Amino acid sequence: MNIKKLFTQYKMLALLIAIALIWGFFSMKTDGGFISPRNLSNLMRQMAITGIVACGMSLVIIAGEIDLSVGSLLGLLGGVAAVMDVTHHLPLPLNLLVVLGLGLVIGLFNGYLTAYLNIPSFIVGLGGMLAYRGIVLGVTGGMTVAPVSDDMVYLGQGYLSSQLGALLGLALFGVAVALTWQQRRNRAQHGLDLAPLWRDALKVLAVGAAVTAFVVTLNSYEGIPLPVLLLLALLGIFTYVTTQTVFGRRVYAVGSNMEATRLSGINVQAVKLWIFGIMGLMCALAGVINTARLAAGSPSAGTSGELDAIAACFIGGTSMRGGSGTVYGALIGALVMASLDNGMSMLDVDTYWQMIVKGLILTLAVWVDVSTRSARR
Amino acid sequence: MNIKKLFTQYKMLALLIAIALIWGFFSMKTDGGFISPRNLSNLMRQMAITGIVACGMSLVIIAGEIDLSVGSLLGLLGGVAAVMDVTHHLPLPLNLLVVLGLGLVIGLFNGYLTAYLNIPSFIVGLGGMLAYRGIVLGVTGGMTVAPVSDDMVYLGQGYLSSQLGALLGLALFGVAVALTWQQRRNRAQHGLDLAPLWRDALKVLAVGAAVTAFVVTLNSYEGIPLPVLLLLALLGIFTYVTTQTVFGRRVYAVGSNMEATRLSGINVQAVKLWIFGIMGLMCALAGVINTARLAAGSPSAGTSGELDAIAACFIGGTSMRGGSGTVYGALIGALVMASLDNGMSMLDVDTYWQMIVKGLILTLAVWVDVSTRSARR
Amino acid sequence: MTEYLLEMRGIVKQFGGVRALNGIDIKIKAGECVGLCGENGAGKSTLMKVLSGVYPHGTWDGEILWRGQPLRAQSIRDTEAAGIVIIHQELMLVPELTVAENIFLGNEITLPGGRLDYAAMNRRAEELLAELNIRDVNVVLPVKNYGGGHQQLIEIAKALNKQAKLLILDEPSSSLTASEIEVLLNIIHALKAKGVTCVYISHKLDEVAAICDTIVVIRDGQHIATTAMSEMNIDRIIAQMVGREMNQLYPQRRHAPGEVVFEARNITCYDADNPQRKRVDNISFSLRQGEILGIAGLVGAGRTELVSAIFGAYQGAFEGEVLLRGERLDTSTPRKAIECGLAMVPEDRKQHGIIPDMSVGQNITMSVLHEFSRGTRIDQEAELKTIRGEIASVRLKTASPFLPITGLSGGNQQKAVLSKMLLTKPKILILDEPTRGVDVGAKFEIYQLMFDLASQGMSIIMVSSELAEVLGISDRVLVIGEGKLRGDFVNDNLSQETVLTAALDQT
Amino acid sequence: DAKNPKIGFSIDDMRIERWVRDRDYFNAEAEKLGAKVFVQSADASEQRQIAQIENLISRGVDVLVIVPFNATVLNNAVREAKKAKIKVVSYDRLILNADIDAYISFDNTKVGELQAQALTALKPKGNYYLLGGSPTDNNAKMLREGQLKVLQPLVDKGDIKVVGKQWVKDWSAAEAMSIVENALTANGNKIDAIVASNDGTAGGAIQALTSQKLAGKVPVSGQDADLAAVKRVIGGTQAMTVYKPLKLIAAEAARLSVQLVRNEKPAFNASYDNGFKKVDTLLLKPIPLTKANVNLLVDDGFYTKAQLTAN
Ligand SMILES: Nc1ncnc2c1ncn2[C@@H]1O[C@H](COP(=O)(O)OP(=O)(O)OP(=O)(O)O)[C@@H](O)[C@H]1O
Ligand SMILES: Nc1ncnc2c1ncn2[C@@H]1O[C@H](COP(=O)(O)OP(=O)(O)OP(=O)(O)O)[C@@H](O)[C@H]1O
Ligand SMILES: O[C@@H]1[C@@H](O)[C@H](O)OC[C@H]1O
Ligand SMILES: [Mg+2]
Ligand SMILES: [Mg+2]
Repeated sequence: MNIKKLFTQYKMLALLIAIALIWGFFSMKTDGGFISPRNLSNLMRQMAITGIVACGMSLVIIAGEIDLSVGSLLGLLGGVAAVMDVTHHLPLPLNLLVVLGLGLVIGLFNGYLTAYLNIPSFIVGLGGMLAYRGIVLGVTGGMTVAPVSDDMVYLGQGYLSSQLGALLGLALFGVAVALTWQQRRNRAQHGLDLAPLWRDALKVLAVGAAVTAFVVTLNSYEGIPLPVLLLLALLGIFTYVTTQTVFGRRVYAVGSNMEATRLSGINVQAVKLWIFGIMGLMCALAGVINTARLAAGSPSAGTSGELDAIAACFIGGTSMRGGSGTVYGALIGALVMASLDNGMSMLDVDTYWQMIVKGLILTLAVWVDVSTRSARR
Repeated sequence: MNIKKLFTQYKMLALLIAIALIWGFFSMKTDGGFISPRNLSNLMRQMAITGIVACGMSLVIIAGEIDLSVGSLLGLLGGVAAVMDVTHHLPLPLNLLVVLGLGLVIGLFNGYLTAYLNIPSFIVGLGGMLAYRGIVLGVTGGMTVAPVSDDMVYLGQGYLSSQLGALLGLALFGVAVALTWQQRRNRAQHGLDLAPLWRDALKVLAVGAAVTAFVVTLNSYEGIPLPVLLLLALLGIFTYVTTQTVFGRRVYAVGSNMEATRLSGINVQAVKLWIFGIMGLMCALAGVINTARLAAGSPSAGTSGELDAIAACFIGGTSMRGGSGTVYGALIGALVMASLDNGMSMLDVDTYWQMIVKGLILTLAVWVDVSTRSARR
Repeated sequence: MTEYLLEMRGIVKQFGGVRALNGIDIKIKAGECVGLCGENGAGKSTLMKVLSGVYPHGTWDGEILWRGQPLRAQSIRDTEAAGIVIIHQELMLVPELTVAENIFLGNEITLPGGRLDYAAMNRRAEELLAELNIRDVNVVLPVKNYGGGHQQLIEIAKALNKQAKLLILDEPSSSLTASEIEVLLNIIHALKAKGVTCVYISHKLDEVAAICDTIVVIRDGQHIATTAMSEMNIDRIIAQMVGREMNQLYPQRRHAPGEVVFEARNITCYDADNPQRKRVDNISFSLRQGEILGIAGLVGAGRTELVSAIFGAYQGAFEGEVLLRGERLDTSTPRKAIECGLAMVPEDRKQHGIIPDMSVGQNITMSVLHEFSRGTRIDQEAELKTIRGEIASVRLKTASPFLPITGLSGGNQQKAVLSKMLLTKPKILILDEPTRGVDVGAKFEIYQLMFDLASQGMSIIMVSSELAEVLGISDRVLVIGEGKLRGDFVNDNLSQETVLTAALDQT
Repeated sequence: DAKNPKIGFSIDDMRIERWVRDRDYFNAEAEKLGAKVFVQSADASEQRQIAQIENLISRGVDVLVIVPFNATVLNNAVREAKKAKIKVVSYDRLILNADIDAYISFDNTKVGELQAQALTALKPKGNYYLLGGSPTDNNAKMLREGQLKVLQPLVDKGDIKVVGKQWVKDWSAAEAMSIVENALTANGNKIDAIVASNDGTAGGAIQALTSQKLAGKVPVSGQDADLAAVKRVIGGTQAMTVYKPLKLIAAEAARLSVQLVRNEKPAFNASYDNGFKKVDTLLLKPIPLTKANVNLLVDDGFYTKAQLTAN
């Protein structure tokens, strides 16, 4: 009973334990190969694209919507980036600017259809899934566009030097300390209860340990891969936005009770519009990284990427009904899926078994979440 | 009140007009090739599989759920049918029985997860999509299982003889007359208002004309294709179930307000369970017909079939939120999509244009539906 | 400048073909408290939604003058900027956000740089709730942890925070208990003293009479009269509302309960989210044939939990026994409960009562649909006949049984839900807040119906937060406090004080 | 290590029948040579294939044998492999723009020629429909090249008219079927031959012909000698298929991989430019297969007699 309570309160704990189990199992079976720095580096690069999309998708789902077009949109934007690079030799920064701008615009367009024309986002997504894929095929002429410039490839395959990596780790730890400190001061100032000091200290130490492990492991291979760095940055930004800003709170409010939010004088349509805009931006980032990783713009890039991102969100505890969920949860969800893929492929498990296992794990994860969430009938 | 009634009728009208426009356009462009009996026969055979799945899906969506696993499940059941036919030489009736039984069981299993374990159907579907596809790959060993027996092929490629077709048409007309007559008598008996006779007569005549056109057209090619016949039968059964039976009414109630329905003393879990069971049955039928049409069990059969079926339902006016929709609407939706596919491929339109157009039409259709549905804010 | 803070002229609002407001004129002076009265569906809420910008300018006809200037609000934001704040009839909170976040939704306090200032918001929220005399609400918990009554108070706090010039309260007290209502009325007095103008809508006319300076009555979307309260009394308000005289609020009691038919033993309910916590703690009671048993208590006392557990509808874990004529019943689900002869009309009509996509008729037959099954088919003609009969017998006002139920007024929706349950021919009928948000006329009819049923031998359990109502029609009264049975009184000149004392009893 | 090398075998899509057989033959031969094989199937997804190749690299394989889904997107993955000093062999399909060590395949242009020749022999004049392979597969293009080598002169002469050509995504039979159905309708059934690029797509095409009662009347080509296709050839609904002795290519590939690891020089017989460099290539000879010579399959041990006669 108490364990159940613990899990309901720290849902993340269950997920982390799940990851620990999965990692432990695969490490055993691969004689440690799974947790070799090299494979962990791989693993994180493999999850980066899904992770980036999942960041945006978690906002969308928290707001009570869904976006099925992201796979195609990712393909489209990656394709555009490739065409501009390969055919028009646009310099990378300009190229990025154009693609991000395009992503934003398309995202806002999706948002407009959903928020202002009241077309259910499921449909907008379904339509977009077809239409954007069609446009990719049109843009690339159905051909793989290659080879992209080294600059762009670097985005997908480059690493942060180990010094910079270490510095980054330190900085992260510093931020954690500062934030905790500030929070304590603030609460004290307003005369609110403080958590015992040892608990906060423990928290900070845990963060420190995690960061150290992360940096040391990756540095002992080649350094922090750039896509992973990007993902980390996004995690930070999104967590800040969802928990600390007005916009973030409104995203939750819209998802939890849209009518009440509207009647609180909030422009719910604008909130939704921007959520989809952000989703579009994430697709642009993911698309570029994907193109960089493939070193080519492929017309089928990103196919069914939406499903991975959505699954990641749900595994990470975002509620189907909207109104609750976290971005870091979604990323942990993405990590679970990527670990399964990676581990099973290292173990040479037949594809069909891989699919079965992933399907089961997804269902199981959500079941655990649903049944610990409350004893409601 | 009358206006509202008109509106709902107008909605179907809008769809029918859309079909007329699409058909007109393609006929013009193909010099009548599009509306040649032969092509119409093709068209209907091409829509049959999506149509069968859409029948089940419309129930699911009306009940406020969704099922994303149907594409994979269709592939699985079709694959099983092929294996039993090719490898084990099971006689067709037995084979059908086994496959239908299996479909029912798997559907009920999906339903159990959704209704009793409270796992959101979206997740159950996502999990099933992966897992069932994995099982197909396992069952067929990744190979195309062929050639299936002639008996089975006949299910997909056979035609009703033109005499039987004509007879069927007559029978259908008879049923329409009888039903209208019975309803009038019944209403009169209970002292309820009667619609003016000319209106009922007109209705019956319209039905007659439609049936005649249908039978004559198909007979002037080879007769009514068996899958189309099956689809017709399903249309009849599903329309009956949804409009005339207790179960049907409950499906709508569950989708409209599940909690209120539960408090009205209805076993909502059982209702959901059976809805998914029926969905499973439809997957079995669609799977068998698909195998019959390909004359082979292909491990990738049915991929993304769920999207077509879902799109058909939404185009046909089923509401995303549950609680309203019709089966014939879904079938008209399927017809719209199939007409677009068929017509554009006859015009040799590039695939990418086809996708873009389909995406746009889907979004547009739902937009029209949403914006005519109510002028409420 | 005119002497009026607000003038609404010739307001017309249509929903599809229905004219909800038909040319209403109202003038409100600064600093007064206006009571807006009318039957269910008279158009009170609609009028206030027009005023507060929920229905933007252009979706209705007419003119609104705010301090002499035309007001053409496009949204709530515009009217709030002008100083018009509304508390809606239906609770409008965001369940997943914390109490404080809800109070500041749309008016968030931010630190320089745009970060949310949680500390400030939480503190201010606590202050606001303290003003409302609420101490048992933790502002950093999600709102969904609190029940209807508390949520109502949180909503009021949210409105108070907005520093309104004109505060509209649409049925703020429907789920509050007497003591909480008193706090609320005091606050309105204080606001009035500070020069805030109020519009107060309530079906509890004693409150209206106690607090309002002016009474505006509307009926069928039309303005009937604007009168100073000094020239009015409750009877006259009622007369204006219903367009006829009503002499008594509670019908005469004309029946004598028989022997004990029903017993609930040791009912205990556990919190769904926190199974250690008991919502209902070992409550037992019995019920006689033809008896009306009132269940009173403070908001959140656990009355709803108690009756929904008896009906098998409670969302969490529960235990206990239910007996009918000495026989143990299996009422683990609503379906089984109904089969055993129990029926319940739930508290929350919108969430648990009606099936919104269906017609009035289809709602009414939902529970007994299988009885119309002939072979596989529903005999729709027979069904219609039953529906017509039922509509007549509960005097449900609807143009046609085929209309969508959402088009009915609250009171009539309530009657439809009641009919649905009556068709199951229950022996025990449970009514949870049967008259919440229901106008006097309809209320009277519902009471009348309850008496008729009781005199035909049906036993009725009625949960209500309106003490007057409980005392007015019950034969016996149970008092629940903090999940425990605090008293079981025969209603023989029972006084409000006795019941309240029992409910508040701290032992 | 060189004595017992680890081989990573990354296959595009096991849902295409031939790859399953390729895998089995490959495994058998590799085992004989003392090697261990890790097989991965990417199910027609380039992202998955890249991830799987990365994982094989982490696994510490000595040589990678790759059947690419998309010929042009493996540049980075191959570079990673090279960094880890792993040899890369392109199997059946040529990986473009990447630093690979060897390519082994049947002569795909030749396969295309064989297909076209077989059909022109049956229908020297008339309307032809070109049903291509997957647009992401380099072989599909080489096949089309070979087909046109034979057809183009006849088109120029005016004997043959190409009434339509399409690529079939992922070599999908279902897609091939609708394409042909609609092509038949659009041309009023006036199609005299269908150049299908493999047996899967041929199956789809023939199914479309069957419903027009044209199966057997309109010759259809193919390749791979899939069991179903061979039965169709025997039954007369498919004019020909191209037999590519999979045992041969698989065994050669296994041998070649092991040789590369052991730094021995394999016997190459050709070279292809993949856009990055001239790749040493081992080309094998495809064999056209018609009703007349199906017994070759049994003689070769590719199928048993029972398999071919069973229903
Ligand atoms: N969104 C809507 N769509 C259609 N009709 C509506 C809508 N809102 C209100 N109505 C109708 O307008 C009329 C006035 O309703 P309103 O809610 O203003 O009544 P009210 O006086 O507030 O009643 P109550 O005392 O029950 O709250 C009713 O007939 C109601 O059915
Ligand atoms: N859905 C819910 N989730 C969490 N707590 C709830 C919920 N509903 C009610 N509560 C809490 O449960 C307790 C008992 O609530 P209950 O609804 O039974 O009270 P009640 O006596 O029926 O009063 P009311 O007049 O509000 O219905 C209160 O503390 C209330 O805040
Ligand atoms: O053998 C064929 C192969 O060469 C091609 O690349 O993919 C499809 C197969 O049928
Ligand atoms: Mg109201
Ligand atoms: Mg209650």
